[in-house]
Amino acid sequence: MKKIFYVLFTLLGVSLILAPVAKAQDTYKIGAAIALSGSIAVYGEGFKKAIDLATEEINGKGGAKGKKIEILYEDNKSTPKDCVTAVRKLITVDKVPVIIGPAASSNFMAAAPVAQESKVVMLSAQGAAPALTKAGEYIFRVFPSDVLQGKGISDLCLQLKYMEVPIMYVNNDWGLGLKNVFVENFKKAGGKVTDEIPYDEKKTDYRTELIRATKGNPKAVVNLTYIVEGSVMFKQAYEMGINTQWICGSAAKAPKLVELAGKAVEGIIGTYPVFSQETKDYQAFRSLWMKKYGDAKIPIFGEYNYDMVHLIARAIDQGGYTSDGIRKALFEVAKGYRGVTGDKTFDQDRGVGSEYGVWTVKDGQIIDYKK
Amino acid sequence: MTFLLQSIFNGLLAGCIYALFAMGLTLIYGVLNFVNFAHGELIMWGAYFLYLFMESPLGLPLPIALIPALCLTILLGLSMDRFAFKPLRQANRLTLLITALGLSFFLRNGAQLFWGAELRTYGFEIKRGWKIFNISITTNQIAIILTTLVCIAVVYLLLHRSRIGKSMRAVSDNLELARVAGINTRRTIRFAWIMSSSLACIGGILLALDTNLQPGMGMINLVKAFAAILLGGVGNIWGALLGGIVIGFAENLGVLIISTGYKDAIAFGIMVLLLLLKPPILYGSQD
Amino acid sequence: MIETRGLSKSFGGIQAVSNCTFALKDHAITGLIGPNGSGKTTLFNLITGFIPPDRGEIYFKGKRIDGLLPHEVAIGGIVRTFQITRVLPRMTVMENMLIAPPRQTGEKFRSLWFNPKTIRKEERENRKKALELIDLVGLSHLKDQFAQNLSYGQQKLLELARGLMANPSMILLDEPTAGINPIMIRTIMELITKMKEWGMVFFIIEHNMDVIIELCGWIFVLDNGEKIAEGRPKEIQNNPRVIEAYLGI
Amino acid sequence: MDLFLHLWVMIFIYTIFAMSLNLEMGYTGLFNFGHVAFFGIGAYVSALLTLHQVPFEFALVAALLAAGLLGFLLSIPSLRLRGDTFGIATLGFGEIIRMVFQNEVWLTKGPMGLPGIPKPVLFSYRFATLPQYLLLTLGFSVLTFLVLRIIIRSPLGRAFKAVREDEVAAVALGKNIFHFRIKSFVIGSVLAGLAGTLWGHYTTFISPGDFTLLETILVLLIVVLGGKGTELGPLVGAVVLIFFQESLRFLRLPAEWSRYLAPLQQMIFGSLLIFLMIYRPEGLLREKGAGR
Repeated sequence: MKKIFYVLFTLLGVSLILAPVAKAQDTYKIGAAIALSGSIAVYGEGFKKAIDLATEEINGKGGAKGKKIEILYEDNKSTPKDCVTAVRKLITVDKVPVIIGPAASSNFMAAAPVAQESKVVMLSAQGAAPALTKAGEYIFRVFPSDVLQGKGISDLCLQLKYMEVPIMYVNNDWGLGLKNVFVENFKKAGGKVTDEIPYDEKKTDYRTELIRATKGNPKAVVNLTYIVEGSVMFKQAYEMGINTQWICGSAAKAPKLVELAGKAVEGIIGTYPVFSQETKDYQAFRSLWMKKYGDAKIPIFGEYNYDMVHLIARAIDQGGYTSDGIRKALFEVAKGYRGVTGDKTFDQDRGVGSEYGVWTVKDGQIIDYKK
Repeated sequence: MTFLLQSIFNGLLAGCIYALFAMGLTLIYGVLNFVNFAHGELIMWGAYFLYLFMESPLGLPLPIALIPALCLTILLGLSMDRFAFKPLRQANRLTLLITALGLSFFLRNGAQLFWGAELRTYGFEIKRGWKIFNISITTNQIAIILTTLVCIAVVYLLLHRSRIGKSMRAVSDNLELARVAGINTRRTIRFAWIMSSSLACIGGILLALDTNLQPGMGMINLVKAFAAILLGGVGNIWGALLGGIVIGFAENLGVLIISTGYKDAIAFGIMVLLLLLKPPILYGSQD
Repeated sequence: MIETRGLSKSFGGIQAVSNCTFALKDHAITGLIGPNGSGKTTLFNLITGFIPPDRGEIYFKGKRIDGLLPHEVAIGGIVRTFQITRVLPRMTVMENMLIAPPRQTGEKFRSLWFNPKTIRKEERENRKKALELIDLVGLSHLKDQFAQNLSYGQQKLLELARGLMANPSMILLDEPTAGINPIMIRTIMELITKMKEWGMVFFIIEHNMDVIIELCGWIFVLDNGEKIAEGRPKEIQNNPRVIEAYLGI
Repeated sequence: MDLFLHLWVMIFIYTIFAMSLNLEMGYTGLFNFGHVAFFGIGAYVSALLTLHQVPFEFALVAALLAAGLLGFLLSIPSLRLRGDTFGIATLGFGEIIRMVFQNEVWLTKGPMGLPGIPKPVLFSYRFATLPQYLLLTLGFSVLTFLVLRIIIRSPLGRAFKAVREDEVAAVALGKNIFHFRIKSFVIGSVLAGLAGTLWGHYTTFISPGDFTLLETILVLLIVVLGGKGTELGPLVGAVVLIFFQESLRFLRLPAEWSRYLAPLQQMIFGSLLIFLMIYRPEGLLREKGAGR
């Protein structure tokens, strides 16, 4: 009994010692509580690449306010619980004034109150839930909210004259939120949603859901899916000989989807927040990417993460390395800032707007959809 | 109508896979009298082993890659027994169950360490299914049904015609008695693991052929297999088969009525309902 | 005290007990003998409610007890031991004893908070009684040991003492001397005799004829689930049907 | 320092959670693999009520009642099930409850989760800051510990242990084992509900993803590691496990390793369970009376 408590205290001591010894501040540290493991680690890896690229570029040009910036990654394990721990650690142990927040909206929203409470700026480059920044004035997003995209999908359906569609969506915060916006807009515009089919993430078999969705042979089916789920589903739909027009959201627009599902995704269309890939900035970004990683497979939302790091660096440059400085400067540096993803001016809810485009898969390539 | 037929066919298909898993699980349950939670991971590793041999640098064709994959899965099954369960032969059920749970957790994350959490495929060209009576059937699906039938036949012959099968059934009935009667229980247990692992490997590969590979693929389907076993009667091979098919049907037909969000609840619902209707097992906990 | 009428039970076609009618008279110790598989333990299980009978009735002190759940039978005053001892292995000897008294106030969740005084008093009394009994069976030096650390014979003693602790009207002993050494058999026999003097009533299944003859005032003989004889030990010893059943002629 | 306070809050919440499972598993021998469901019910009921302006005191009581009621309902089929079968049934039950959280969007907002759960106010004292919350969780841990201690050392606790050890013997001594099983299960569920409530109000955000099998495994490991059937085991297990889990964060390993670290850590958890079962099934602390 005694021995065990002895061991416990030693353990406690060790963990205390392991706590970082305060080093001289030779860099500006930025926290990043992103998913490096767990269910959405597939996305997290891509984000990290984009963030690293931006950091390297900024430091190559002398960093921010005379010092280099450094990203402290903290794994959020894709669960809300660990997001809270990760953010808390970044705030209290590493004492960062600004944090790149978790990706999935639910994870982000779990961690946001912690940042707000501690008055630390937290940004999201991919959370799409409308209520994302509600936690307070320290919470920002550089990604357009679902309100816009949901309307975009609804408009697309109307434009293509699909007045009666069933909707399938991945049963998580993103899918449900987008579905709600879509249904609301679609109904308002006179469309009819024939069936709503939520499905679980990470399944290997979606035939049952597909059968139910295609009951009555609808001309088009709206499917708000992720990469992995989408690839399984479209493959199975192809095998089952389902002939319908698939309409997706932005989360499925990824080279990985085509890689996984091959010709089964040929002809699917979807909306995505659009930004011109013809601008000089974008070309520069792409060539930087190719130089660093050797391919042009820019991961989904990679551009947003890239822009976000640039915004943070600029904010530090202008407002200084304090959370309030960064918070105030963010509005100013973002005003009229055109990164690779277009205008990043923050609105009063600390979010950004965007235009929506339509993508499609043709001959194994993701291209802009033209009627 | 097509729609109903397709559901029934899909139910049959899912049932076949569940049945393969359930049979493997029930074999171990019969001989060692505990639920091997880690069976799902045998399934998953079986599928990944095939992937290992089919991908570069080896790039073997499927029929050849099947052989080392099967061997490795059996080896994994045997080492599971050797290192985790054998030291606990005399332990109580709770201990065994927790061990199996830990093992399952260990192996699942092991696969993730090796191959990552992302989805993988064997990389076959996808094909449109054939239309028979307006329901679509793919080559893989025919293979699943045929393989299941072959597996059932082999299991049946092994259990009822071979000597080792007979001793297995004897051990199933009563381990102590079998030992007294001069049956080599060690060999029998080893054989049970070999059979169980082979079934897991084959089932896993079929599942992955039909769908994809993912570290969590075993666990999800194993839970259904549990339900199938309970449905068909614990330790009963044929019950497992029947239970698997019933669960497959119920899931596929059930979601036509209720929300698909509850698809996985159907198997459990059936299970709980059945347990409530069954006569209470009052004092059987000590057998 | 115990009376059965036309008691029958079969397991998958095998008639374990068939049409058994008997009445335990006022003897302090009654024996139940019979060859292996003659249905003795089944009869015990039927009386104590562990197995429901197919047909027939069981009475205890004039009240019908078949159909009661086993714990109800036990609370009613019939406590049993088992052929293979069933002590509670990972509980101490003392705890094994203290578990026995029926209807303890402290077993009710509510009284834990509203009636702690009564509980403390009960505990004190039970503990005192348990100590006496443990002492009687000679296990006092082991009272804080887990029961699993006891030898088989000691476990038998503990089970016996625990049965007494339950304060029953009657104890059913299923082969109290099986599997233990002759010295321990002696100890147990002496204990049973002593308890008999205190007024405890026993019903014993036993294979060891010496034990049965010495202890019992009345003996029933079972063969193939049927009662084939009953009487005083001397009569049973000379009964031709009993000899036949035992020798298997 | 805040991080340490945070860790201790987590430790105390998990200690309560583990103590509740310990009562069921360690003392009564019930295989409950769906324990996280009760944790979740506690969190959801209390969160929903307080979000609708119900005072925390009432919300807490309602949450505990809801968890207890659910435990009671689930324990009824347990009358018909043998140990491991019951374990699987509870596993399934846990999943079904999670699916309800996920799919009953009108009530639980489904996968969107419930943000902005207010900090608890007990008798007009608001537990808002970390030290205050630590005090709250510490208080409830001590309370839980004391309640369980009284139960365990009472004849009731003894009867639970008898049910765990040998149901047949317990029955033969006139114990209504179903009665005791139900009692243990209901008490355990209520306490798990308490842990869940504290957790929900601490993070201020809950979603169905918080209540998966992983949590059950973690709490199971805490109980087994600390020593099932011991009074202090859950605390010891929680301290060791949570510090171990979080100390990895301080090693400052390259971010690229995370991909491997998380599965590796869970592999360690898994193998720890196996090793404990084989070499030290009694855990760090032993039950009294073990002798050898």
